[in-house]
Amino acid sequence: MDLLNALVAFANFVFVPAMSYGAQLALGALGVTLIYSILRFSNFAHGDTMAFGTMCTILVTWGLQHLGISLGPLPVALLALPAGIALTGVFLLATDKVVYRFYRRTRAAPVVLTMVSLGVMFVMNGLVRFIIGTDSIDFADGARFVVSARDFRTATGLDEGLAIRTTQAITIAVAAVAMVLLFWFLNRTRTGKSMRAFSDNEDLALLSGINPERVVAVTWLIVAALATTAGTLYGLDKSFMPFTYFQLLLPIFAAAVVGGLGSPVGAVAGGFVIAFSEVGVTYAWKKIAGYVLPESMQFSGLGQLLSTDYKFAVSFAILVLVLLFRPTGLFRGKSV
Amino acid sequence: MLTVENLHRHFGAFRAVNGASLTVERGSITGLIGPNGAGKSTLFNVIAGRLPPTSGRVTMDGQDITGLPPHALFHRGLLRTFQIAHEFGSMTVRENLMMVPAQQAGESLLNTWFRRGRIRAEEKALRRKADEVLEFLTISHIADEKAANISGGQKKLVELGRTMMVDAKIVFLDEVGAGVNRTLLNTIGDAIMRLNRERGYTFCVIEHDMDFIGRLCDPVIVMAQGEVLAQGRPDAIMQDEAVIEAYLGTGLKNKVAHV
Amino acid sequence: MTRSVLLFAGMAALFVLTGLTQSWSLALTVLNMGVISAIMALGVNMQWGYAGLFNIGVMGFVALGGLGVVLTSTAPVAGAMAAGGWRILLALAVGVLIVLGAVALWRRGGRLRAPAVILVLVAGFFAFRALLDPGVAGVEAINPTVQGNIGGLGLPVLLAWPVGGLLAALAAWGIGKTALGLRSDYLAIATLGIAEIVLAVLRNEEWLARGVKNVIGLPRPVPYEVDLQQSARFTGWMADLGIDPATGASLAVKLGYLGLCGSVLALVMLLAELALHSPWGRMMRAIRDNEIAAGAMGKNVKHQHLKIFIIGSAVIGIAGAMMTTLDGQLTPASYQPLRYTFLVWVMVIVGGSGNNWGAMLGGFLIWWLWVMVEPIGAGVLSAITAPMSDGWLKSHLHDGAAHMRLLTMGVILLLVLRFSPRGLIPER
Amino acid sequence: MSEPFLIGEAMVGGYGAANILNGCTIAVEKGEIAVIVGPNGAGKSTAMKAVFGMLRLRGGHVRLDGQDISALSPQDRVARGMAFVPQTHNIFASMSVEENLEMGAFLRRDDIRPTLEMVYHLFPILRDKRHQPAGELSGGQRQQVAVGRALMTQPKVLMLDEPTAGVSPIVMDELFDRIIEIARTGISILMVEQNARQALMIADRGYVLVQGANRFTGTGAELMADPDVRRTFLGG
Amino acid sequence: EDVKVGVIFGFTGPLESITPAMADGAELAMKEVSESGAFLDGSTVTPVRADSTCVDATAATAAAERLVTAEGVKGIVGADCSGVSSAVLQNVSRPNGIVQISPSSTSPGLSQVEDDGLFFRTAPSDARQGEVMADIISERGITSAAVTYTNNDYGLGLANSFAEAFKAKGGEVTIQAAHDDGKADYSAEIGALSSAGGEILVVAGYVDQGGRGIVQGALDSGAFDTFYFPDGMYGQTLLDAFGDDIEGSFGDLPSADGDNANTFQTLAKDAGFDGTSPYTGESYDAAALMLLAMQAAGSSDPAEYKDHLFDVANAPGEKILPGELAKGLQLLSEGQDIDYVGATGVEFVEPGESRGTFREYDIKDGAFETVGFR
Ligand SMILES: Nc1ncnc2c1ncn2[C@@H]1O[C@H](COP(=O)(O)OP(=O)(O)OP(=O)(O)O)[C@@H](O)[C@H]1O
Ligand SMILES: Nc1ncnc2c1ncn2[C@@H]1O[C@H](COP(=O)(O)OP(=O)(O)OP(=O)(O)O)[C@@H](O)[C@H]1O
Ligand SMILES: [Mg+2]
Ligand SMILES: [Mg+2]
Repeated sequence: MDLLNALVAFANFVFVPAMSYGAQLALGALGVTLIYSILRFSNFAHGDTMAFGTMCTILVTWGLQHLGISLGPLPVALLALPAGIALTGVFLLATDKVVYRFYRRTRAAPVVLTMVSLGVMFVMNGLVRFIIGTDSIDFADGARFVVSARDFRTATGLDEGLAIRTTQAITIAVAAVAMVLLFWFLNRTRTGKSMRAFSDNEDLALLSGINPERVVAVTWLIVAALATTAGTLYGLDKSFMPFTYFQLLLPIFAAAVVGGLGSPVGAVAGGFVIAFSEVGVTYAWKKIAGYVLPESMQFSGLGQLLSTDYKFAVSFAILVLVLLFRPTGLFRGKSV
Repeated sequence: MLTVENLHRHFGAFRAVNGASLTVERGSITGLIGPNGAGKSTLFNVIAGRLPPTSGRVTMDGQDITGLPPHALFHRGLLRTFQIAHEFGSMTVRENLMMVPAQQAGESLLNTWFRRGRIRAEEKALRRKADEVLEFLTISHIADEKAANISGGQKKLVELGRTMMVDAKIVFLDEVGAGVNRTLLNTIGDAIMRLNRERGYTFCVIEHDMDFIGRLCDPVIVMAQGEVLAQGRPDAIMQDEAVIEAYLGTGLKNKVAHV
Repeated sequence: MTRSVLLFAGMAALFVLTGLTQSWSLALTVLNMGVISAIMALGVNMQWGYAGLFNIGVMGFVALGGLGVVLTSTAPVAGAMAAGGWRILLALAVGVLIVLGAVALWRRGGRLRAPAVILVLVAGFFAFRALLDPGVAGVEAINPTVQGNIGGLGLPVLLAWPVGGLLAALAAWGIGKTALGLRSDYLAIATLGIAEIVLAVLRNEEWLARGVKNVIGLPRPVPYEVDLQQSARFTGWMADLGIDPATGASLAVKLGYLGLCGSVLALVMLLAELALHSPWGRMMRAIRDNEIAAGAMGKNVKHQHLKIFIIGSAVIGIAGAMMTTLDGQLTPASYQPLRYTFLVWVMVIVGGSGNNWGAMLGGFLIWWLWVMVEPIGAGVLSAITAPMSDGWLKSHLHDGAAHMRLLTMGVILLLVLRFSPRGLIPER
Repeated sequence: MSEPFLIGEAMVGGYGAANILNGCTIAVEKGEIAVIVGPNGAGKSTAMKAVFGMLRLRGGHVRLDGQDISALSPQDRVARGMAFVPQTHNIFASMSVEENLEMGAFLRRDDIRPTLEMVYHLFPILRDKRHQPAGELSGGQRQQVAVGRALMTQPKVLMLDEPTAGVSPIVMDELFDRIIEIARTGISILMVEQNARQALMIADRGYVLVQGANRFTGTGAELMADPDVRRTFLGG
Repeated sequence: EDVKVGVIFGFTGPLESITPAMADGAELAMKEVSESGAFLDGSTVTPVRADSTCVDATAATAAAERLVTAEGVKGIVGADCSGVSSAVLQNVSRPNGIVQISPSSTSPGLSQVEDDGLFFRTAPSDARQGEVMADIISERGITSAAVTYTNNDYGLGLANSFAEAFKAKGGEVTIQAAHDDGKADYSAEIGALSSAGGEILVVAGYVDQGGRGIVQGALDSGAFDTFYFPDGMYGQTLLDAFGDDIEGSFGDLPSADGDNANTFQTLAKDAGFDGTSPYTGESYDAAALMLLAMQAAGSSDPAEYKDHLFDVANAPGEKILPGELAKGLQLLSEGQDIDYVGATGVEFVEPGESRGTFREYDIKDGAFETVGFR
């Protein structure tokens, strides 16, 4: 019984949260990694792209909610998602036309593109706040939990509860599907291969008859889909606040990099590495020790390796360690 | 002068160099030939410290140099060129050459601040030397061109020119000839012989141009599938059945005659 | 050449314009920080522009510079060493020994090295904490509202600038030794991570520099305005010049800072230019262009990378110390990657990486923009909304006025990069 | 005389302000092999790029099958049946050998397997390495991938910039053999070669380019026979 | 005359979601004063906003410098975060002799800073609130509490002073875990907090920031269901976000006796912003006090009115409630004394900060219910 309690406590406070946070990061990292591998730059505007996409979805969601539409246990935002993706896609394509294309044509160095993306980030940053404001917005409806802690306790009779939120479940599923799809798309389909070819050697891609504008457009559309989905799922799970989305950028990049830039599998693995190290290393083991250790071996402290103040630092330290042993990430990413 | 003993270099399960043993005699111009993918460049890379060997030993003048970093080997007088040109793209062709010599006073930060005079003198000498080399390679006119913007063959020449900037003991040339005009290649061949005779450079040359190999090299080592297949005087090697089958083929001339 | 002169003249004109239309005090405030930004940009330029090292941990070095100021120039905290300071120092020394021991063990190899190293590290960690924690508790208990840290050495604050550089250099040495083998974006994220770790320590270790409680009222290398205003001699001068004493004092102090910071900038610039235009600069460019070939040509790439990484970081650290001195306080919360890493990068890229003059110009220009986009943005917005009829949209836009700041920044940045994608003063 | 199938006529152009091409003309007939030789930096690669539309011409025209294609983008020229192997950066280094070849056939909608088989037959080593990233291949193997990629296009005109650089003699023979065969099926071949003597031997037409202008033009045999040409350009 | 007053808050940056309401609060007071017509012989007040960014001391300094030297403001309401407040004070306000009143910098360290009598704050120092919290909690018979605080000087100061006071009363603080605002995920903090346990969770954070994430996580995972909310967490958003789930939780905030807070909230609502958002009342009070002091001094010169702030804020005199600024101005111009109470019951203690009256509240039936004042 105690062992079960310990397991449930661990699942509830470490495993499930880390899984879903990891999946959230992974979805974001997939977008970053895709841009890096096809368009060859680190896109600092990605966090704000997610915010933009979520904003579009929220606006549509409000419209739908206004009409009284509901999806039962699922959030209505899922219904609004395609519209959000479309709007974001249009916006990204426009950005590409107005901004990025010029640098592609002039063969600017990746770091210049990165700085340009910083400029785009500032602009999107302002736009989103202009349109929807800075407040935190809750747009989730439907059932919040698949299993709630209380129900779990009554059902199992354990002391510990286990909560799984609907959004957590959706996020994990979507991240897995997105990873597989993206991997399949890039490695198996003609368009996907042409995109890789383009990223590898633009001139030669041209010589093979690949249309660069099409490749770029497809990339941005996929990025729009990934970013909007990631942003919306994150917003459903936590809440939507533009500033937080900007702050998401760092862990997302970290995830994409530890996984290996350019690798969809790496992005997902990286997301989990970051999430588990953030949640796991600073976990206070006291409660679990209370269940599994005999009375005499109980410790007086919290059983915490480091205080949570250091969770960000710890996850970065782990990241650096991983890189020392695997210099291009877990799944051998590329470097431009 | 340089010996390679039972050298292995594997990429995963693939054995690019598979127990090669060979010797480069002091003062020789040793040719290294073999089919594409035989492991010649890999062997060079291991010797020159670019790749760590899986196993085996490389010695130079009796000293073990296995796995020394490239810059350390450079200081011992071992120079190499790259099959796929490695130019310094944002620098001019002249600068590409001038950066080569070691122990330049101007490469120490303190000197750049406090000993400008000495640097200036040194630079002048270096510049003269670089211009001589460029002259020799017939590319003086592109001395001030950015190295990224020169033709494929010219890059190869710059690659070769760099080895001429210092007094080397042993020089590894990886297909300097590919993409170089044949008339010029002959001149380069002459230069190699002159450096060899007059300055005592030892050369080890990978090349697919048999005329060049035949004219220049003795002995010739043939590699195939990561191992040494044959070794000997060039004319003997070119008659060797195994070598013909693996590498030389029966020759274009016969076939064209039938057309 | 004429282009750069024109650009610098334009930059100067911007500052003069600020002085004329806004106020000279403001122009000087912005200029002083512009000078410091230029030094930071030079530091980054050394790493990226010369050597191609993608360091986005700039923020960490800036913060270390700031820490240098606190540790050097604040007054010693009475009794702090006795209450636990020595113990903390001992713990730190032990910590270093443990890490060194683990590294040595790892180097020795053997099949059991991984578990052995982990064992040493875990056991060492607990020993370290056992030593450290009581010391920390002791120090933090001393008058926590204003002290609670080990205090500084009470030395003149100008001395803190090189010390800040030194701290940054030390950190850079450690980072360089471990992480410089990484390539491009992987190095970037590693340096970013390390900067976050530095910041985490600075924010959470109150015994060191009070953590998020901030250290305020740091000593200054120039007199206080209030003191000047009270000095009869000074007010006399101002009266002669016909300047209001309050304004005069504020200008005088700022000019004092300008003199100090300007000299540092000039010195760094001189040394950087001498180095860049010499065989050393050529070697660095060769390494940046092609590490493999540079290695084969006898250049010790690793060593040179480490060296330039340390030098660049030290320059950033000095700038960080200067900035903390200028602010008069150390507030760890203010170290945000956007402001202290990415903005500095923008300076370098917009100015022209690989070119010292470019980086310097970028430092001035981007900082000026960063401060001035707020009024510019607000102005643009009111120009846009002026012809609009009152209504929902207008009021909505007005509420968002604050966000014009970043929006304008973005638009200007994009425009500048559009018209000079290789930077305003590109590498030749 | 009717106009050649592909002709770059009186081409003038360059990268910066200075011209690299100074009015050179290059042409190839249907089913013929034309070879360009010349010293390093003469502008041979530049001429090829100009014909393929990767360089803006300041003067002159490129015509394919009687149509002026000077204004077309490289992509459109691919669609018109031209294929090109550049001298450098001619493979997709991060993609597998097979993917490289597939990319060559990007515009094709028919079954590419027979062509793939043909390429593997021509360069057997590539079959062994087909799942390996092309960037990990040896210099000569990369060259084979590059030529293979162009062959996959099933072009009407095949342009090769030093296809045999770094290729071992046996493979070079095979390659030239195959080029002759390809030409016999009616495809025009335009190539730059430094292995000039072998190349001219199979060439219907040869150009010697010096400083961006035609110095000598003739059949392969004529050029081979010219002692001046032999000495200064073909290495004796 | 048109008197300009600077309003410097972090309109961009970590606090960007609460600063607009704060600025609206300050500007509401200015509008009220302007419209009264009784201010300094019919003078008007114009607010000038500037962005402190909350975190970037250098940018805040430059922004403040612009307000003072270019715009010519006579006083500054702000800044918000303690770090930028002290930078503005040292680098701009003191050198130029400008009065600065911060509505939200609660760091105890600021009490000791040299200010030439120019710096005031309408928010009480954390030290006092910590004691009040300990009182409230232990009086309810609770003996163990977990504490999480936003990792800045406000949060840390509050957490420390609470922990100290609570221990002195025999309570146990099971853990003190910091959280950073604006971060993506708080699972780690929640894991640690839940493991440490405790009867309640004290959340010394901001309702629109990390504090909200923590409460959300704690509720979802079932780690805690009773919370204590100090001032930064108070606000309508809290109820909107969690509704029934936080039934039975309680907290405190600086506030005046009686219905002043409610009055202020009605005023705010009419003006179109949320008066329950953190520090809006304090901002209103800061601006009001500054203007009343000018009126008392009969001049908008900081050197003159800085000495009148204590007079108008403290007894004796007629009590001035929110919305009664016109009355206050009138009285002052008649030479009478006033005692400004305002939205938060300001009473200045040396060296120029609010002593702090705190309202204790329960959350009952989805609404805040006042229990009493301390
Ligand atoms: N990084 C690598 N990973 C995997 N295989 C490799 C790698 N580098 C080389 N190889 C393989 O090793 C073999 C030997 O390559 P190497 O470059 O040494 O050949 P080479 O003899 O120089 O040929 P060439 O004459 O074509 O230059 C080749 O089959 C190549 O595919
Ligand atoms: N990208 C470029 N930018 C500027 N100049 C260039 C560029 N590429 C080539 N050049 C110049 O154009 C001239 C001709 O180059 P090209 O590559 O056409 O020569 P090539 O005849 O193909 O020589 P090789 O036999 O060495 O390949 C050279 O002098 C070279 O310096
Ligand atoms: Mg090779
Ligand atoms: Mg060429």
